[in-house]
Amino acid sequence: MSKVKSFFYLFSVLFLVWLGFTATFQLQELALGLTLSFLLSLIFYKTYVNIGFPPLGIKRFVFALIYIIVVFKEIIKANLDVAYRAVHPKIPINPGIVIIRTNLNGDVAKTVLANSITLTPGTFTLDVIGDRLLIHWINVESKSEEEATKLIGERFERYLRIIFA
Amino acid sequence: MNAITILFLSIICLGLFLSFLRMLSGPTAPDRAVAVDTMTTIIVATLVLVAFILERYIYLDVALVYSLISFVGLVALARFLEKGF
Amino acid sequence: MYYLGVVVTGVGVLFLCLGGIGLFRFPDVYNRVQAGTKCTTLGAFATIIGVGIMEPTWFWKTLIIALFILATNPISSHSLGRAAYKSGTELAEGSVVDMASEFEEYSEE
Amino acid sequence: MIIIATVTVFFMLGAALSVFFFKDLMNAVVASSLVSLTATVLFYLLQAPDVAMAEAAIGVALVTGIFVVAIRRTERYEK
Repeated sequence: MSKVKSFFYLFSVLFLVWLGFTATFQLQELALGLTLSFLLSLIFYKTYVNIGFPPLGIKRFVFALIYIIVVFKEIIKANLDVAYRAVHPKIPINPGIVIIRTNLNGDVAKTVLANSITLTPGTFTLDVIGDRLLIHWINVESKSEEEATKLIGERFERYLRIIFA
Repeated sequence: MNAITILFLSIICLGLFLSFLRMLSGPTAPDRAVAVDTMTTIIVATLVLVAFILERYIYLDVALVYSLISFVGLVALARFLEKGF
Repeated sequence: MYYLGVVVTGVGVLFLCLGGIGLFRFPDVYNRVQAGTKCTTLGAFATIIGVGIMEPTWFWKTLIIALFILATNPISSHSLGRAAYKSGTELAEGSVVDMASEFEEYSEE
Repeated sequence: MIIIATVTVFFMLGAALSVFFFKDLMNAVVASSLVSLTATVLFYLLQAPDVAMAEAAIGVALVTGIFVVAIRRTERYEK
């Protein structure tokens, strides 16, 4: 991605965050927000050239909305699961640490995948090295790498592959 | 300040008390850090609830600033726990 | 509308309490991270959104706080879990598998 | 309101005592960050949100960071 494009991308993201936090449209606040996000994106845009944000598009936007709904459903399932294991008198857990593989490239995509895995039923991400993710699973169902990838990561990856293609 | 809010605050106090016991008796340092992280999240929710009970809009800013700053402090603590001594 | 907010807040408060119970009962650090971050994330989210539903003029601010918690809580739990693993905390007794020794960075320690 | 104030005062007392008794100084840092957390809640309940904000910024982030850096330069375990 070119430098000017990444500069404007970072500038608009920072200004949207400022608008969200202040939640007003007074002229002074808008001017201060514009100045601050201009200065910050002038300093930091070189860092964000390497990361690579996804380009915009209608299909990606629709899939992002579907992805948010899927993640919310999984969050609610995760919480019911963990809460059941917490209040059960025998504590029925079967923990272990497994490795899964991912096909995504790009740091933003891997970050989103890791955070989604952290929020879903009984799994949380310990580390990401290259294209492998180290995952602690509260109820291990299979010890091999391929089956674990199919069980944990596949339901998010098929959306993320379209969003961050 | 009616019966429902008293009930909610009592349930929150039970959760806070259990995680405080884990903070006192956790065998290792990461246990205690996890307990403090949990207490932080519970207390951010409590601050918003108390702002609703006192009916002051400006008190929500404290919850926002608190969640932001405790996130920075916990990540710094975790970085130094990770390196080993 | 008011009663919907009360119900959502009640569910959130219940999940906060369940997070505390799980944190107290689970046997090792990693399971405690599971209970202490997942249940309290949904609990805090539902409590804050419920307050926003009860008082509709506050809804935007509460939505911002809730989204902030939803974004930062996985990161702090991930960094705490990695710190626990790298500082050599053992898994609990009933653990099934530990595949982390296949990683090059971890095997030498 | 009186429930959560009472519980918070007891948490503050317990955390401050445990800072005194821990031999591992890392645990003491975690417990002292808990002390400033409860102080924030108490200031908030006494209707002083500006003081609560300052206490959160100083007590949780700054003091914890400085103590952790200092312990890393010296020793972790108390003899």
